[in-house]
Amino acid sequence: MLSPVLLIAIPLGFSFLAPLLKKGAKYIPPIAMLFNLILSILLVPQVMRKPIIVLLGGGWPPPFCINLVASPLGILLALLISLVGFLVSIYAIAYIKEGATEKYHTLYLLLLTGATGIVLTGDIFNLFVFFEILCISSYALVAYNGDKHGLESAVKYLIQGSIGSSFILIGIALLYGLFGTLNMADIANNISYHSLQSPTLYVALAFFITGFGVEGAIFPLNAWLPDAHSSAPSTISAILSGIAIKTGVYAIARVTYTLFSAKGFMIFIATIGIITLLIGEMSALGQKKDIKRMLAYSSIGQIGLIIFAFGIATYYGIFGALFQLVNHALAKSLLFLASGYMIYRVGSKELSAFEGLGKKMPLSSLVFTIGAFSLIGLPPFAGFMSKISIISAGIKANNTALFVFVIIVLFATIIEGCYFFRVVQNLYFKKSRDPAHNCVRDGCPTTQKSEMPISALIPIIILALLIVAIGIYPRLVTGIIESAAIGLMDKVGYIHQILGIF
Amino acid sequence: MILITILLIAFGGAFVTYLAGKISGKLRNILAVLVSLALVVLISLIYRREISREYYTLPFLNLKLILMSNPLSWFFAIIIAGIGLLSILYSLEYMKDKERLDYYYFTLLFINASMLGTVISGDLLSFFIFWEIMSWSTYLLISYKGGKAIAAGLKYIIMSIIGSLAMLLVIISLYSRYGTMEISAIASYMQTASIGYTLFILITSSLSFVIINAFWPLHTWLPDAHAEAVSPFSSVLSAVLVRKGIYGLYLFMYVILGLNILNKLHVGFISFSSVLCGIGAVTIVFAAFTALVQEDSKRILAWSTVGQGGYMLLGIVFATASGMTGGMFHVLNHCIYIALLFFVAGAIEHRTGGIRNINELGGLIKRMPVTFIAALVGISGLIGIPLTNGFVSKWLIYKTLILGNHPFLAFAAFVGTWGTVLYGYKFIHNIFLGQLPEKYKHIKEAPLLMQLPMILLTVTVILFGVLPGIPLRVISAIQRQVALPPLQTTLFGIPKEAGELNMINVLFAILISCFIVWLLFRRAAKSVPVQQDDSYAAGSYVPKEKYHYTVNFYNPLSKMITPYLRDVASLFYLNIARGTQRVCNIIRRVYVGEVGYYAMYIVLFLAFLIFIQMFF
Amino acid sequence: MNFLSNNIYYIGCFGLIFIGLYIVLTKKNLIKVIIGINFIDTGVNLFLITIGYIRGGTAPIFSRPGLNPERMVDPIPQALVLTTIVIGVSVLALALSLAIRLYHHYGTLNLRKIRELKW
Amino acid sequence: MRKIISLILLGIVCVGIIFALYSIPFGKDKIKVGKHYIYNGIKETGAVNIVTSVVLNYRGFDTLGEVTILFIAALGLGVVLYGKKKKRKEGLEPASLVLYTGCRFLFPLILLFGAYIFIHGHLTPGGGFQGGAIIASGFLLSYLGCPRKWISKERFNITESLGGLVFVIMGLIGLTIGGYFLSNFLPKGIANTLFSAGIIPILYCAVGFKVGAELAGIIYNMIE
Repeated sequence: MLSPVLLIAIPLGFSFLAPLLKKGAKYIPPIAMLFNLILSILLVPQVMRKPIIVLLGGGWPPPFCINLVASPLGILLALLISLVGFLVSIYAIAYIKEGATEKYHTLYLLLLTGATGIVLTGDIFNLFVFFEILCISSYALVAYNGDKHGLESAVKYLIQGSIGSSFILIGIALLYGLFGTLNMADIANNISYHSLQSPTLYVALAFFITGFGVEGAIFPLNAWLPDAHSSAPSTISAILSGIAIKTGVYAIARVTYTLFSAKGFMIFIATIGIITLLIGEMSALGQKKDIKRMLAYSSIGQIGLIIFAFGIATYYGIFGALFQLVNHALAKSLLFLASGYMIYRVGSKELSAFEGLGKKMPLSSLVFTIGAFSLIGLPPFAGFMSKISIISAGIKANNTALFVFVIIVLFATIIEGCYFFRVVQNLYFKKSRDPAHNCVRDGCPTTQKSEMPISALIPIIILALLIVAIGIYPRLVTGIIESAAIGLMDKVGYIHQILGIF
Repeated sequence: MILITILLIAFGGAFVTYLAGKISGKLRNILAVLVSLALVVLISLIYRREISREYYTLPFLNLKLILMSNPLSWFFAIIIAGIGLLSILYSLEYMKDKERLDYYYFTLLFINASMLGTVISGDLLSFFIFWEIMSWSTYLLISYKGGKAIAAGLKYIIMSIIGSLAMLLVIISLYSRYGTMEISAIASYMQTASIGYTLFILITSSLSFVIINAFWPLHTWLPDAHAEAVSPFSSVLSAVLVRKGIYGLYLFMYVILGLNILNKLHVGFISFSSVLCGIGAVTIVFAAFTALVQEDSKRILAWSTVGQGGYMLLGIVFATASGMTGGMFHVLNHCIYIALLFFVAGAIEHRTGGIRNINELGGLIKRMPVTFIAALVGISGLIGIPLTNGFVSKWLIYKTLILGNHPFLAFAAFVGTWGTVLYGYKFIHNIFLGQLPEKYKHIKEAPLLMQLPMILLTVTVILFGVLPGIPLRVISAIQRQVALPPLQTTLFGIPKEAGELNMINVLFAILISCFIVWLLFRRAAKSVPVQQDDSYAAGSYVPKEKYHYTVNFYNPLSKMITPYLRDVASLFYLNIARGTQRVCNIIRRVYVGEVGYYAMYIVLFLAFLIFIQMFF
Repeated sequence: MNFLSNNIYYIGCFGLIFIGLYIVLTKKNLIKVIIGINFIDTGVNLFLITIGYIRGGTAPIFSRPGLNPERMVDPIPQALVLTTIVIGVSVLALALSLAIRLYHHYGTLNLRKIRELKW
Repeated sequence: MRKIISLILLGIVCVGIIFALYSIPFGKDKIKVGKHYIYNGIKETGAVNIVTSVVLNYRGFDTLGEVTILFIAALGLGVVLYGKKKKRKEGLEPASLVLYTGCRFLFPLILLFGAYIFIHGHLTPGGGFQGGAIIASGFLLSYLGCPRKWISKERFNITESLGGLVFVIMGLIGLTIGGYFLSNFLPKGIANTLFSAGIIPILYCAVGFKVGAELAGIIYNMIE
């Protein structure tokens, strides 16, 4: 009975239930996500042996109906989504106070459902539908605060996002026109028989990469990201940065590796990744005022790093990319969550307002520092392990261009260090300038500690502990990441597993 | 097992100390002392034991992490643990009324632990991991004081990240080439590597060590960081942390590559070691004269740390018995006396309420005699006066330079020593001699707990000066380990066949000359104390505030040399940083804010993809 | 002429898509941009249907016996279009509501003036 | 300038599209999976409208997603328009008597027509979405024609949620009975009759109610 379809169906059912519950709605996302978390943990050993193919709707064999593929990769990402989603939803119980709260919680749960659907589905159109679920709920959630900036960024995000999804749809239509099927394994099978030189395939690939790239935030397509991340509520920034853009990256990886297996194209992907990395990190260094915007730019940079690692196109590269993906999701959601309450307490997003917060909010500052160190890639935190695996993958590939890229990655790490240490020194070593300035809301006495409420503190501490645990004992996650990487490389196996069952 | 225990105690002790601090301050202090004492004891236990032990396997890179102990690592480990213990002892009193003490002790112990980790790690990855931990935890403590220390810390951490990333590149490249990171295995593989690759490894890795050791063009972080850190930590910084650079250089040059390869690394007449020599010489001269014009007691010491690094480098790049011994011995000596001097500066800072500008001080000899003696001995060691440890190591280095036919280098070393003499005297005079300012009339001697480490170190300086054989024996074990010719030693110095240095003879010579001088002074007329107004203002009254204490020491000389001492490197980096900021600000403008352009980007990207796919 | 009559549907739907894109790229009024997005949506839907079309085909409904299955058009694109239409409607509704609120805050719908978030 | 650049870019894309469409000739029979549905659809699902069988059976999961998207849009509208001042309600002029009566007369008829459309979704062209849209147009008419008789939003919300829940629960029942999520566990009946095609009519009813309520809710929100 432990069917992976429950990972999607149960949250969906809960989210339909949530509006009926009015006040109780805020407890719905944690419950649903906890269920997903437990279920995906239980599924892990099973999936590691053999991917589970779930048929939906009458149980006709693929390609005749939609199927879910619970491969190690899918379950890994589902696990990540439910973990981060669970922690963020606990945080949100205390954090989201104003506005249409029950709608917020429902939409939030739907967003996560969409993300889970994306990583599990084996059908390209179904992927598009879940993509839309994710995108549309995030458009609405970005505007949740109802202020000027939230609305503005939501509109911009919506315009760019809908252009992107139209492109995806054109790509799907082109593929459907060629092969008359929507099942990814079937398409992949057809493509490997088909001559790869067909311009239709190229154009479809271009449309796919552009479309998914908008959500996955690769360089010229990511203009929505800083706006949306900086003006959304912090919980949503955390989810957008930790989960939403990861699904875009997943989709790009899926399309390029499984669907098209475009080996020659990979160096181009790596180049895009490097450009994204550089632009993101440099913009983050330039952004000295708004902390959330800075974090958003840093997300762009990290996404670039992940895409670069995917573009290395070796097993080690994919491994590094997935590892980095997991670590970045943990660390960045930690950073956004920690900064969320800091911003709330200080009443400003200005970096300078954070001066001396280390004394007032010691635990939040500590976890913020841990997250930042992990992102820079300092041992013994999780980010170090993934960064080192990406770098070693880049050097192992024995390619001059990739070697140059690795040096650029190192350079970007220096920039990363600059801006994160800038925040850390603001937190700890600067004295707060103006006591009155630090205390806009809640009428807190300036000398006293004003730590977050306990329900918000627990999730971020768990995240920090996870980061340290993975950094010290990487075997916690590397097992499943390894089989996920093998699964993503193994296109033939994928096709065989899905189409071979009838 | 004992190595793992050491690491566990070191890291675990830091955490336990932090937690204990939440309960009571006293418990924390006791724990901190106990932990560092335990480390000293444990490390002394592994003297002369060669251990190598796997402790951890990284699953995804398929790497075994190894801890090891050999003479080289023992040498550095005991220095780290010893100075760590003393600085903790010193901190007990010095830091008494400061805030965030839990944090302070935690970070200090943590830094010590990570430094120990770097020297006892037997593979490059764990070396790197501990190295990085050391970098960021040091940052946390440099900036601890706030104010100016913030900028200093940022400078330090950025430079150190640059260095460690260079090292990372080297390590990963070695790993991807040979599939292992074990130092001994890599050493044997490297014997067959091509010259170009060897050079790449050597140059890139030494970037990081040159930065941490603050050699000339990359020294800019050090003066700020050392001056702005709290004094007990400054002594740790400049005594041991900085010298990790020497350890790293030694590791890569002699342990991994070995002499045979180093001797082959010639491009024309420029060899790798000659470049390092040049760097060392410039560092010595530049730092000595910059220290001369400083007015800040800790800054003088910081610059002297930079300068003394040059001597060590000059010693170890010449792989002769005496050079290597001199270099290594100088590491030990410098660590002892610079820690002592920073303790002195800290004691004065502590008693005067944070005064570091030496022009405001003077005459403290009467009020703080123990501190004065410590300072005197420390400065003598720094200069290299016979009967202090600095003399022996410097003597060995000079000898190497002269015997090896390097007149310019020797000259640079001598010039550096003249500078050292000048600023050493300035340090002593401006703080301890001369007129005692009115406001310091009632100052007290440093507290006993602060005196204790100072006295210990003072005694050690003299002890190693008179009996250099004790440390030299350890050092010759290091040389045997890397198959360099060891220097034969006796308890009092070096036997005749190896160049003859016998400190007992020197001791007697000095005692006799002292006796003669004393006799002469006995015979001469006694000095008559006069009122200062007599000589200054012809008997008329001058307000005490207007007294002219010892400011502008060496003013003519300073005026002469200051124009040549502009820190070009520092300015250069500042400009690079500013330029990067500007570029970043420009790049940020890509996100113009108008959604039409954003849509244009999307279509542009699509068109670009289609374009390249169609036509390539 | 033959080319035109053969591909008139393709030309139509991509015409819509490109007109929509052109609107989004160049117009500055938010409502116009939303209309442009709707154009793109419609074009894509039309394209999907066009792909499934068979010349002279009938709807895939066996409403009475004796219909020739060979001449039925592909049912899948029609099902997909049903989905995409709904998605289009949802996006449109959301976009319009955002536009309403945005107008309250900025007092304008000119996208060149709604650019407080940048850099 | 901007226009020229856009035209150039679109031109490049256009060239790409033209190349791409060479291998997808218009109007040719290139159906693969669809053929399977056409030939086996009635046997496998019991619905004579193959599109319906695709929408609710073969690709039922898409439809669930689609319903969810509409649900999201309704919620999102609620979020975005939350806290907006209700200003215009008082100033509305009552409609003329003809309009008022006409609206009241037509309203139940429209609802009935909508219900017909979605109940017969598996037999004739149409289905839950179409029926739902028709129902929503009935509400639109009533909002425009007789502004006083507004139906409270609460009921829309409840209908929405219940519709969605019915869909998910049917799917889960299918999972327990048939072994697959959304499997057709009810008897398929005789093709071309009202009570045929298993769960398809039930699902379409749920979808119809849900879509009607959601669209009406969206309209309500917008008008408000």
